[in-house]
Amino acid sequence: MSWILPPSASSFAERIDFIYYLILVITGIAFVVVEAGLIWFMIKYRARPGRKAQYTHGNAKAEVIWTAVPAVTVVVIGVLSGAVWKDVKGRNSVPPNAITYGVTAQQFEWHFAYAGPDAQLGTADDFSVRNQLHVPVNRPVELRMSSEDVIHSFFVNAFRVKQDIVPGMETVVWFEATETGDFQIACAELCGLGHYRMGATVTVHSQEDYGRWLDEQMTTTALR
Amino acid sequence: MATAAVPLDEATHAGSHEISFIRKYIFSTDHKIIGIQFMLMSLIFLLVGGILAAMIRWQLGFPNTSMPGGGILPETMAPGGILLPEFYNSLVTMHGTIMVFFAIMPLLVGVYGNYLIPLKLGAPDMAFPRLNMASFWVAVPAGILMMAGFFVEGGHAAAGWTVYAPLSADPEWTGVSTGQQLWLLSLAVLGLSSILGATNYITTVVNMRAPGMTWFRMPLSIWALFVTSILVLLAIPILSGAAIMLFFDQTIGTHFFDALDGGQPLLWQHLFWYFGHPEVYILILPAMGFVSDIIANASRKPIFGYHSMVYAIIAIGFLGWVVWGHHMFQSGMNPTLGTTFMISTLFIAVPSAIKTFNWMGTMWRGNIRFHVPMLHATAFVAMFVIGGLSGVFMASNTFDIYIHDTYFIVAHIHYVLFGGSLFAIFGAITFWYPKMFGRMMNPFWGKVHFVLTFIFFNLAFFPMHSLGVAGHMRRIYDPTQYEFLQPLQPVNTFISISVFLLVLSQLPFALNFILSWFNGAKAPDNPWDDNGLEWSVPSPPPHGNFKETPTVYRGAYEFSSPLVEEDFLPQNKKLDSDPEPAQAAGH
Amino acid sequence: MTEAAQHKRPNYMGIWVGLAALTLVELGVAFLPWSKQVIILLLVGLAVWKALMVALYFMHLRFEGNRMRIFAIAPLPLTVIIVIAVLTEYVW
Amino acid sequence: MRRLMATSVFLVLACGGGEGGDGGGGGAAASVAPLGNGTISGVVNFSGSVPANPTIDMGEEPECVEKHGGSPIDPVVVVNDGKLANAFIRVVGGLPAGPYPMPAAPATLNQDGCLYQPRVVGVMVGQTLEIQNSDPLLHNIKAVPTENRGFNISQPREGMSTSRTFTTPEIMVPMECNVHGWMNAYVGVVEHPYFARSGEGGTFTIAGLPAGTYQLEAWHETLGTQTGEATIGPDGTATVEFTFSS
Amino acid sequence: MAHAAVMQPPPKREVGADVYNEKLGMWVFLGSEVMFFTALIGSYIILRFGNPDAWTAPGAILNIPITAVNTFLLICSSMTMVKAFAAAQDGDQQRLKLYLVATVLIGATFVGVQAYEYTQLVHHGFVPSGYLVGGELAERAAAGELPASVGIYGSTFYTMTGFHGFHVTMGVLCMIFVTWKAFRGKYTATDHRGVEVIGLYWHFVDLVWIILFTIVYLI
Repeated sequence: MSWILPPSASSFAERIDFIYYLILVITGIAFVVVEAGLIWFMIKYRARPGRKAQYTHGNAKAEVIWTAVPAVTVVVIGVLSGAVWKDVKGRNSVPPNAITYGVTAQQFEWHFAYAGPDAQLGTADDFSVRNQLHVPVNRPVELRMSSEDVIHSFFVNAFRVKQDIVPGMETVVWFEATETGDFQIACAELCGLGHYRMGATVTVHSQEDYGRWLDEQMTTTALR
Repeated sequence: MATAAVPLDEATHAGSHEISFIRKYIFSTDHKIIGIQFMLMSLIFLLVGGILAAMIRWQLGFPNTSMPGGGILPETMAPGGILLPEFYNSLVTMHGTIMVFFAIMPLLVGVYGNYLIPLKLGAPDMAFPRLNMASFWVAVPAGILMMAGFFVEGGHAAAGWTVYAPLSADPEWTGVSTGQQLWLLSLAVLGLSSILGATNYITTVVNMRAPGMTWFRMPLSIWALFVTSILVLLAIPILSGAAIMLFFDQTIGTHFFDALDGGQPLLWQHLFWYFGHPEVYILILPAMGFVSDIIANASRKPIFGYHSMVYAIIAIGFLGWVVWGHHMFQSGMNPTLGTTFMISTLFIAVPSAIKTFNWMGTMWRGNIRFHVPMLHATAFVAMFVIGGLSGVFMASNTFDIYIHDTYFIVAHIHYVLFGGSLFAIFGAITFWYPKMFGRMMNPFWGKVHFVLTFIFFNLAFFPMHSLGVAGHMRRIYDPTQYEFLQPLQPVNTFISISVFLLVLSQLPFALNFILSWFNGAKAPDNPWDDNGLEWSVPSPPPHGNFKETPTVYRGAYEFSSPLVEEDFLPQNKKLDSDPEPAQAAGH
Repeated sequence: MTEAAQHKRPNYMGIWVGLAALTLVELGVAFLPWSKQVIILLLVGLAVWKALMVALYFMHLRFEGNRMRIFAIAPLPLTVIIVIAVLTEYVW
Repeated sequence: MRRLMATSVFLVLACGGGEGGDGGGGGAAASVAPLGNGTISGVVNFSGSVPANPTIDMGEEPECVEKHGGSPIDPVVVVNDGKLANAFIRVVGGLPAGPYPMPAAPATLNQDGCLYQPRVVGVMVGQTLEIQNSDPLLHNIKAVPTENRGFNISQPREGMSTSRTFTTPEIMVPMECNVHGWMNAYVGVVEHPYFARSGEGGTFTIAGLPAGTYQLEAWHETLGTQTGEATIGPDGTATVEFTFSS
Repeated sequence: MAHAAVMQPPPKREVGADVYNEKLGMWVFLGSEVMFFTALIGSYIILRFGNPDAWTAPGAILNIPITAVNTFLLICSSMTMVKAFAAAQDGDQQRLKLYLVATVLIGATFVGVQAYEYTQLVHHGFVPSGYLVGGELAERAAAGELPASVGIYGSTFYTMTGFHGFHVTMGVLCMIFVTWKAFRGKYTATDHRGVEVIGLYWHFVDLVWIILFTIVYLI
């Protein structure tokens, strides 16, 4: 029973988490106030012989207050998260210096396409690895995702990234990993009987490890 | 407009001559009988849906272990009592479908729309009694079609209750063809039933209110049912249309949602949620209405801010049409649209807050009688607050990136639909049971049922929030497949056990419901000292409801009025100070 | 019936001729060598015109009370909302 | 096509409830006596350079990797000293009219080490195909036929077994596992029991035939088809050879 | 409304929509019909925006002359319907029956013509899933005269026109019932609700066709 978000490992995760904790505090206060008030009323105004309820049809001032306060609050929440949304998911939000990978999702596998020696995706020398995404740390990463069959969803818990992949569309999502190591990719949209097992791994390398991994992949694929 | 006479003579000629058992209890045109028929049907489906839920929870709590009694299931569902992934997907799909379309919705709209609207408005029956009968007898085959899906080759629909295309559009992706087709047919048929019902409710509310029952004297339950009916009338056809298109994709090879041949998968989501979000309010508005009636009655106080309550209902009903995109923030939909939908969605918090605070305002300085309906009503407010507040998290498209399709959503929907709608339904059943069946329910067992349900409901669903916060995806057959979910398995097990106990806790209710029907204490006309017109007639009311059309002098919430000695003042009780209502109808 | 009875009955034949004529015009416009956009605008305009004639005179909306008219046109905004919203997927 | 078929099946099932599906089937044919005791034996040759089979990256399925010891390859074209395995041979002409005897034993398709064993299997119409899972992990079996009704079932645990039958002759019904995209198998559905698969040594035998002259066809998933003819004389045996080339 | 006053003492009621129940009910029901066709027509507009190349120039596949005639038929039936209503108001039983029968016949003809149109289209190789394999149109498409694939075109065309045809058929059936009642003299100058209510439905179906004819056949 924890309300704390799991550790994050991407550049915009803090901003997303901030929105969460902000809403958590606001709603937490509202929750306590309302439930406490409810219980208090239940005890204080319980029926007892000889009491009669106060005959009133309401109080305009009170109603204006509890209309205005939520209205203002939600506007604030909306503006704040709108700003983050614009930078994370908005159009043209992908940083210009991002490395591009191709992602092809299908029941129940991920195929990640890497640019070959020419550093250009979509050319003959591309190579693709099944269920393994390898990216450098502290470098924006752009995923151009498409689906072979049904709707899947690319979800990395630690990066706070989630994006559906719709057949017939190329959906783009980006992130910038800030810590090296292995993180789990999950499919977050019901995609059939193997959905629960449609996992993969994203390995975040230090810059030099990434270069090394890339070279060795290119040589092995060249051999094939 | 003297032709308003027509419905009356239609209804009365039905009551005038003696009618056979069949016409009286099976193919009845009496809105009260039809309401009870809907109640029995949807309570059975409620049970079915609960059993499906228990099976889902078994798999999640104890993955890959043989389910007790699972042995009776065929090889294609659970070989050796261990559920198969494809059957698990069917369970998830059907639990959602049955609970939403065949349990909660008919319980709220089918049962109480039918039973309360004419009684509370002082009408002899619905505007179109035969149409009313038809709407029930169309719903029955829909239910049969839906259940038939479990027994066909390939299993039942397994694409989730939102049946996202193309997973649902092509048997190749799920191995399910017949099941999915039956599912779609069933909903199209059920849609017809709902539309017939809604047409009837709207006409009745607009045209058949007793003299003096002005718009702003209508009980909030009727206001809620009225707005709900409008939502049903306009939202359901969208689903029917979409379902038919999907059915054609499945059967005659059209390409509406088939990306390979010019179709658009996202179109299904837009259509479905354009229906689906109004549907969400179809499932909560009537509950709010019932709770308003019950709280005012139990607090012995006029409802706090009646007018703003009405406007809040209307506002929610309208907002329901402009927020559907918040189900699709991560769907690849135009991100600019996402921001628009976030703003409109967040504003739903405002009318919801108004209602919540007004309920509290109603209890404030009241003289609260904690009869069983009131216990459920209070629980509704408490739980609806949680469901509403958790809604704010996913209304923010930014944080929704993280919790979309996680257990946070599951917790939210269950706090709204179970903690909200279902508690209100329990409240409504216990509140109007005396009127419907002429017997009182046993209050002791009612309280036992309430306490157990309340405890185990929260034990079951509150932990789901933390699962969601940890990133636990929904609709996952076996969470232990993911390392980052394995530490959460104890929570899953805990939830599952709570759910089993929650299901068991419904036993006292079921027994109380059935036994009281036969040997509960005889119910007086007005057991709760309420003001509504339905309490001014015998329990149960006779065919045709009112000997002569009652006249209404005031709103439904004149409790503890200084004008009278006792602490309630029925709507149709004439005081010397009351003027006769300006006679509008029949000029 | 009553509303229709209270007012002077419209010239149904006239409406009918009008509808037929507009249909012919539509058939003409559809094959004009103009730009697609213009033609579409014209055709939609004509269709709406015809639809209005049917609704106002054949269905007597013209002669109904305001309450009745509100009931009749209530759903129309909803039909626009969904189409516009989804079209934004392409527009920008 | 499949959709149209689904429709018709739907029409049947909507009023009938699920018939067909699992179960042995072919009850009627099972009682039929063998037509004869002649045997066609043969060998499938391969000429030319053997195309290299792709290696499979079974990275995240260690249980399967260890069954193979090292990196497994995808056995698309298996040639042992000039003999081609996994060709599917069946009689296409010269048979007397049916009914034909049903093979006693069910055909089996085993998922072992994240590969299908065997890769090519034949069943007679109505004969049971038993699909087994020898891996401690999820496999799903998706049949994508054009003539028969497709299915898509899962076997999440080791030792599971499911039976299916086919209603119409079809060469060949592709089988795939979507959890492991490299897994492919082919089921030949034939209206009679006179078919065989060439073994590791490229040899095969078709038994139970009366004397006569038969046209045969050999199929291979990548190398296409070859035809041949064999005549069973009074001695009750005949031989035939096929030669595929890349 | 003198007539209603003689029916029976009206029960006192709050003023509602100011029309009798059946009429209000039909209008409410038409509201849901509007939403149903919104689902179909809206999808059509959206799908066509998303994939304009799947549609041909007007007349390339669909038969416009015959559907134009059909459109005219439906307009005529609306006219006869409204004439029947007028006759009912005047209590002119003869013309009431005459116009109702005419409406039924014209409506039935419309359905018949549409059935003929469908068979012709299928014959040329245009089906809900697009081109019929090996059909005449498929060959012309292969020759490059027509779009390579019209799958979504066929889907939307048959679904929209089909469901409109279904509505017309339902209308005809109800109309037959009303006509039968008319022949039994059930509709008087004072009470002819059935005629007006079925009329509303009929005109609505006509109205939908006016829209469909334009956006499906002419655009």
